[in-house]
Amino acid sequence: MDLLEYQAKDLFREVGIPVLPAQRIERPTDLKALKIPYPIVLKSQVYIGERGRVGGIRFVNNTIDAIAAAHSIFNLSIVGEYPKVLLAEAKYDTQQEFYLAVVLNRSIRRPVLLGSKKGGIDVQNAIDEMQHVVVDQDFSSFYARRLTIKMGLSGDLINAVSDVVERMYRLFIDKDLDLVEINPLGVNAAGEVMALDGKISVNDAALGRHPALAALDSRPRKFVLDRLPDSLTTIDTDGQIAVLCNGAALTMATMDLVSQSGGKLLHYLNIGSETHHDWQPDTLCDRVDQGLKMLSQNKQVKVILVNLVGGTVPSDRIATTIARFLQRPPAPTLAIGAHKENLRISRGSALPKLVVRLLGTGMDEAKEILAVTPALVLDDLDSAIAQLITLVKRHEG
Amino acid sequence: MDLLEYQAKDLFREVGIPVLPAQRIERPTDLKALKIPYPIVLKSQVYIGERGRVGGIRFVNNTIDAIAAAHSIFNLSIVGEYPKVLLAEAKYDTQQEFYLAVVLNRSIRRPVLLGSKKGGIDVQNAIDEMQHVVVDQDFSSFYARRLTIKMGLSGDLINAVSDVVERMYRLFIDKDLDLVEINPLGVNAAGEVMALDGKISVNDAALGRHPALAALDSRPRKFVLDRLPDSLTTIDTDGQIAVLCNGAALTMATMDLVSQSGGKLLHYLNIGSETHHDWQPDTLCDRVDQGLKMLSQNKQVKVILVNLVGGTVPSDRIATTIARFLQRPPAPTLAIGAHKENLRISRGSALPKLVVRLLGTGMDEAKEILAVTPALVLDDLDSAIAQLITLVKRHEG
Amino acid sequence: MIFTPASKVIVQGILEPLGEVYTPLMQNYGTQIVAGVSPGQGGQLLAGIPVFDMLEQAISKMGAVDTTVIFSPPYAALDAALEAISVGIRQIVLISQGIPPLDMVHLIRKAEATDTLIVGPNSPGVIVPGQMLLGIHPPNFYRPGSIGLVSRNGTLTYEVAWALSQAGLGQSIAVSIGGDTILGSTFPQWLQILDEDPQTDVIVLVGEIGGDCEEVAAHYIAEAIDKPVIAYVAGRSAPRNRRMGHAGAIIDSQAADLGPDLGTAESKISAFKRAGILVADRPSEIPELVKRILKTPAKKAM
Amino acid sequence: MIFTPASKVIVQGILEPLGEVYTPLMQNYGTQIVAGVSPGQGGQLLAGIPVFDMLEQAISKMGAVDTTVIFSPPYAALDAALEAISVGIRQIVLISQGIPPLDMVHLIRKAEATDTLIVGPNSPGVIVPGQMLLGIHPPNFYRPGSIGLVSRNGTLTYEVAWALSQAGLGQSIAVSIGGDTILGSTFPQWLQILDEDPQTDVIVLVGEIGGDCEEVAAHYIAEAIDKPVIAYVAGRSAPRNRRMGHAGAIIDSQAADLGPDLGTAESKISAFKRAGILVADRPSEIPELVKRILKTPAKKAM
Repeated sequence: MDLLEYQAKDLFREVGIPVLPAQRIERPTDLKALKIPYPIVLKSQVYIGERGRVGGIRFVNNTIDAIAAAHSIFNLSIVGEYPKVLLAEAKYDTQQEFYLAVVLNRSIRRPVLLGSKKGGIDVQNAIDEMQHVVVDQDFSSFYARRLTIKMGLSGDLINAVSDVVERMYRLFIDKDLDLVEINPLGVNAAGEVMALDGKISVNDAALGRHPALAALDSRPRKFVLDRLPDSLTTIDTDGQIAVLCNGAALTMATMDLVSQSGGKLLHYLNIGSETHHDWQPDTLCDRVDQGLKMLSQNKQVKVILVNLVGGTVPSDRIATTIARFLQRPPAPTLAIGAHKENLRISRGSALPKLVVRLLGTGMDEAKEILAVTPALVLDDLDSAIAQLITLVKRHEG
Repeated sequence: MDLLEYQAKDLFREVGIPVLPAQRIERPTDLKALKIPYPIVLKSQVYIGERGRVGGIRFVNNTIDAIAAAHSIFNLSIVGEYPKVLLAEAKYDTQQEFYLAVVLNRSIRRPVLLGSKKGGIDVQNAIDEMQHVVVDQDFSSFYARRLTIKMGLSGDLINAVSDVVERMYRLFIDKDLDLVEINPLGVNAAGEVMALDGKISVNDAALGRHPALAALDSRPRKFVLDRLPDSLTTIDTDGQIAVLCNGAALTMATMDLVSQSGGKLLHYLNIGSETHHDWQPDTLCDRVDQGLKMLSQNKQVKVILVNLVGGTVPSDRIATTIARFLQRPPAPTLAIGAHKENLRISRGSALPKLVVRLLGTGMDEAKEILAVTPALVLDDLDSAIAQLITLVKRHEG
Repeated sequence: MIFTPASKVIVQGILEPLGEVYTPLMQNYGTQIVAGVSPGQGGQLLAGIPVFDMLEQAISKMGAVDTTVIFSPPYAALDAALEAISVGIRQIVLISQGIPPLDMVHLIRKAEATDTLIVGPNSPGVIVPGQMLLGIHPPNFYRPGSIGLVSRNGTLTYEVAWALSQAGLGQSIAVSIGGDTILGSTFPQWLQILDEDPQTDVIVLVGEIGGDCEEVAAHYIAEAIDKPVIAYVAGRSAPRNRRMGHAGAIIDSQAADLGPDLGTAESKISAFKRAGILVADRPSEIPELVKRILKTPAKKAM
Repeated sequence: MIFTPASKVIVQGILEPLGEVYTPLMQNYGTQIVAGVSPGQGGQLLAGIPVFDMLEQAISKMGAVDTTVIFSPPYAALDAALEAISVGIRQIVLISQGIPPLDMVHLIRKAEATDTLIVGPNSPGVIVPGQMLLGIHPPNFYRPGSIGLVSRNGTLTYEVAWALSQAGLGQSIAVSIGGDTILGSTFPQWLQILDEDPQTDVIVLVGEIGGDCEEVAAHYIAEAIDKPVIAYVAGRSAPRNRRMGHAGAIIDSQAADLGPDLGTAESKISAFKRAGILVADRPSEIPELVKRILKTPAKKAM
């Protein structure tokens, strides 16, 4: 979960990382109660980066200009996103700008401190000079100093910058972050440092133990453990095929086979694996039902390939779930296109065709159950894919 | 540094240890604005334990009784200490009372979890059933569970109590505590737990990195690193001897010799060793001077034994400091007796006799410098003690 | 072999829903489960297996164990694993998904210091077909044999095992290192174990997009593995920067940490091919390639 | 012997006031100080010794070192010691007092895991008379000889050393394990080192009230030490529950952790006497007892 700049800076302030005096602006008139002296900078609070290039950051010298600038930033879409809040911040005279980050490296399975003497807007510059320090054992301040030395800092800047890195690291650990980044860390003529922009990503799996952080983002989650996603991803806008599988890799392998056979995939849905500690056999059947409903709501879906590799749930139970889904009176369906405006409700449209491939126990019973439904049942995956492609071609032809 | 009960409970609340609804009462009339429903308990907030036995804890059912009880508790001295504040707290119906503590064991050099199924006022009961768990590696919850199992708990109480122990441990580590104790931890009929009384000692050496905790106690420190104590300890109220040494063990060894030779010691003063990272040669001379002034302010002190075993500071520098002290015009002196009332100022009284024993470089010069003063200079410690005893006897005789 | 039918096994989180379903299945398959642990629920029985509040109680009553299978909730899994290490258990199978990555970093440091083997998390565990099951692999897809199967996923592993079994190619051992971003053991560790295992003739590695596990494995195989290896990589058609369902399977380049192309299926497949490893295009091709390899004489001398 | 004149030594916190005073004295005494470290002050020189920002810079320029002497401020001492361990230094002398006890617990766990010897904190360090000084012992009180001197204090140790030297009894090595409550090394560790040291004939242990170091030492001497030991304990007349000047010297029984009498001078002296160890009544009696022991044949056979 990503935080907005002002939320990241609130955390910086809490742990003693220097940030500028700042105020949240929820509507342009809030600027009349500004407590920071002018000149100030107004910054659009959006999740997308590079807002500066498109006018999302403005320097202003008085209230009249500030209100005008706020109006225009509130109405400025940044890659489709409008800010709900702006950040009004004091100005800072920097002489140097550094890049600092703490990130978890999945390959070496340790947190890594990153630092570059060339921070700022031009990310490539930062990357070219990026220094890495792996925190291989319990953290201690010397890891942060090691980064500053590798960055080529000397004198008082060693202690000033390593103090910031150390606080970033503590935040990273205490709040279960995937990333904490300061770019740029401004250095003024007196050698004082200031976090001018910041980015924080909280690990999704850990959000449950950080309720205060979880409450910061009210948007629907792209992926939440233990339940189906709120919305479907579109792969090919011309596609007519959807796949429903259990398990991420099985989903990907099935998608690959569809694509390798020339099929155009509109949606995929992974209904999850059995490694949740509170998983129960009912979980799978419930999700098959919900998943089929989700996929068939988009009338562009003509064929659904169900590929389920069973663990403990007998195939006949899954077949029963599918049969019940097919027997239900057709519900109002929704055509979900690329744009909101295209949303329309169409009633009584037919259900998509189902190609079902189940691997598990109780296959004979499963086939019997599905024999009386329009679903096509196949034993092996390659045949199921071939059948799917035939069906789609028949539909197109 | 010890915390008062309400301060300890504020920390408990912060880390999620269950405590009762409570309110600080700074004067009896505060009870008119009480937000907790009656019946309540009023508790004297003093540093001394066992306040319950002497009337420092009262249960009351209405505002009138509460104000009366508060008046009497504010005027009740508990081993010489009057409360500055009371704690008004809701009542709790306990079925069982446990003892829990986390303490640093200096012998095994690890934190130890302590728990007893028999908590409450009778400390001996708690001690008889006390269970220990040494936290030998990085803490994890299982150490806390291990304590609850050793205490003989079962079922839901295992998780409820180990959760409290875990939070106590985190507090212990985060705040550099010497001790965190809950006695009793009340358990009600529903199996819910509640910290009914608590004690916290913060490590003095670590106070510098916990400014918020350091600010909780405005009393003068008994011993503060890097400076002399604010007051002198009286060993024998009949004594006429004071010793001034550098280093704790040297001070104790010198006191032992005085005592073994039949001398009666009034005061001792350890002016500190050279293991402060910011120690400089001037530090020692400054402290010799301040220490001699402190000791000679009590006119009951007839002889001061100065025993300094030198590191880097040449003895002649120390001798010069002593000589200067002896040449200074006599300052007003204070007779510090056992009771405040005996305080009186006497002017122009003579300085105590000095027996000086210095071990270090530059001894010949040191002797020359002190030869012109009333101080008696000796080379070895046993002779210095003998000289001291002779002087005291002469004074008495 | 590290996992033998003589191994004594304990189950932590045995009374969690997943533990209640799978512990009897493991036991039926022949795994010697001597006890279970569920804090606060000690004294119960599950399928005749005694349940304790703490591991040390279980061990003092039932004797030492070699392996623990952990079904504990994700935020309790680190503690369960540390408890196991503290009583001397040196093989830990973590089934649960959703363990915070920094908990795994902590555990891995401890495992390295104590020479403890961790499988998972977010893993179906280990199966030695016909002998023992440590986790949630569906046993009916597996047959005893000489193929060592290593993956980092669940149901696709079962799919591949089934394809092998159908083709008459049984398995010596099958393990999934798990689907999360931070994993207790690595492909090289398991490739080494399979390379040294006398029951294993051919190794099948089932990979997927995200991270650089497969790239590292390809390099390691070229350097250190003598037995033939067949690879398969899922996710050629997966959209970029989309999490496919578990934390491990995402191609990203956060904070300049990975090169822009590292983690894609193309990167992984070309790494295998550069290392001279046969790569199957689809699961059903895996048995074909294994059979082809078994017919040709070993390429590398021992 | 662990500390020899050939040992290469680094000083951390070399530009702290105490470091600036004592580093030149150590160097003059013959200690091979190859470099110093003071973060943010790299590039300077002290008494010809180059100062670096980090240990790893010092080592890459000046070569490996055996020992570090740490004069860093108390809240920076743990980090300095961990930095030393991370670059492979396995002998650490902590001079500064005021290091929080929990920092020491952390350091001790790390030292145990890496087999690192820690002296201190709040200690004058180690002196090998006539050869090398690691800390702040005043060298003029010491003479080379065969008495191993171990204590947990500063100036009283110098006093005893001077008494021994005056009596013609030089010292093989003198060490103070330090005056704080939580110490990096223990009396038994040093008794063992002195027992094995061929230069040492007699061991003098200078104890004091507080804690149970002396009681543990008495037990250990009876069990494991072959060389004769003379003990002295300061604090017979110290008031109870008063801190005498450093954290270690307080008799307390907080939270039922120690028995009520443990930690008193009486408890310690009687522990030594029960273990058959001679106890001096005053510092000046120590040389007398040593001489008496040296005249009698060894009580214990090797």
